[in-house]
Amino acid sequence: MKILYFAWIRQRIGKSSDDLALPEDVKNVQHLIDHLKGLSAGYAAAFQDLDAIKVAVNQEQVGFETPITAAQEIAFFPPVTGG
Amino acid sequence: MKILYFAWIRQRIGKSSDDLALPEDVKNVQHLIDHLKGLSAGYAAAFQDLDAIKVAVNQEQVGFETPITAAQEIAFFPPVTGG
Amino acid sequence: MIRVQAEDFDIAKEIAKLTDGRTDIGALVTFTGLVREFATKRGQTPFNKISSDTKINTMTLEHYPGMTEKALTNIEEEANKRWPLDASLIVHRYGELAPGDQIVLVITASAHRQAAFEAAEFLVDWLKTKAPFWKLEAGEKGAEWVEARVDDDQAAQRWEKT
Amino acid sequence: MIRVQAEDFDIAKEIAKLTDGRTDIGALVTFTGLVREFATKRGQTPFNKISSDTKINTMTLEHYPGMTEKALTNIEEEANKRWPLDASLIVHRYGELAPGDQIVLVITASAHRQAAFEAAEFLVDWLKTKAPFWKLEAGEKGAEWVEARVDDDQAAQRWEKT
Repeated sequence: MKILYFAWIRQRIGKSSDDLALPEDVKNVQHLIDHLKGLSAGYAAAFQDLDAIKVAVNQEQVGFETPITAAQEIAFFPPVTGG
Repeated sequence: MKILYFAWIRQRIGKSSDDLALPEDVKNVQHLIDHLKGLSAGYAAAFQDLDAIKVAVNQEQVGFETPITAAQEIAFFPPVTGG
Repeated sequence: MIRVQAEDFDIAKEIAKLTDGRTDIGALVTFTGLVREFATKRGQTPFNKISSDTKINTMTLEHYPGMTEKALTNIEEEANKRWPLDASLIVHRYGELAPGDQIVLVITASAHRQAAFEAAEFLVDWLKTKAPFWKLEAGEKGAEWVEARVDDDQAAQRWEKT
Repeated sequence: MIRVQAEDFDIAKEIAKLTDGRTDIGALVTFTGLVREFATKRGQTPFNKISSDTKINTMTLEHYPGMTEKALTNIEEEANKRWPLDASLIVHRYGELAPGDQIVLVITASAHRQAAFEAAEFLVDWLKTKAPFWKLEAGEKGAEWVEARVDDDQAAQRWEKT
């Protein structure tokens, strides 16, 4: 599974993407976050405040309950500040 | 008294300005309009529909009751359509 | 700043003049009014030579020199009283124009976008109802003055202070 | 039309491309967002290195290639569904910018000014809350990500259909 990180989430994790083989019980975004938090202190810090985190599955913003079993690309990022 | 005409008011009267010596009893804009309407058929046609006429005294839009005894310049025009 | 002129204007040059060397502007809004190919909608009277399906060849803008500059200056001052603008500009043309030609340019610049957008809309609404310009449209069937629009009056009225 | 690019843009050229040979456009509105010299206001936390009186040296825009283009395309399509636009354009830059630099350009063109103004405001409000860009401001005391603004969310929400 391709996972992308942006802005301070990328900085806290220390890289801009992962290509992970996920356990079978990781079925939605919330499960994925729980899984990632266990990988290292950097991931745990990145996902500490979930109110400040948005997610896109296949480049569409969605909620944390969204299934990811058929996803090609998942991205985590802070609320956007462009314009 | 310098009097200016614009747009179709100018066209109906047939000139863009007058310099008139006014009778003493012409004390406000309404009196002036009544006076002008008596000058010719062109003036009468120009001032036929007073709802469609605006007036500026010394380049400030005002109402028909405005005194003109101290005016330098009076202008009659239709509602504006610039922009 | 306001200008009344027969000549065309160049938006990029006007923006450059207003913003040159400034680093406090966060938002810049421009409005350009253009001559449309088809005539402005008029009231339903049998005397009208021109209707909104009439193609026009020229649009001639008459104005009241002296009063025009005063009116535009007053409108710009009012906008600067109401919104925290870093810069503003009104350029209005007069004389004979053709379809596609630029008529009027309004630019507003502010630290924040809401002020810039609101002030630009205000300037356009007020100059359409308070600046002494009159449009004469000429098509195949002859020339006719554009009528003032009720919705322009309504647009201007929303800015009147109660 | 939408574009995401590192390069600067030229408003006059973009307008010329959009309006070339068109005579149906009566109103054209542009919005330009610029990098301001002083940092964007942040929440009142003791951890913030940068506050709104901090002069910034650079503003770096990170984005999500692929999703950015999709998001901007969706936003532009939505504007064209809601308003009768003759033309529209969004250009958004990414990479390292300096105070005074242009960040984003929105252009809308319509027969009438209300549609052009409303659509431009809509496009700016939505791209500020829906397009995946993140601003990093760097000043003397270090670099810090800009926080999303509650009033940007509120501005975007006024366009949500009920």
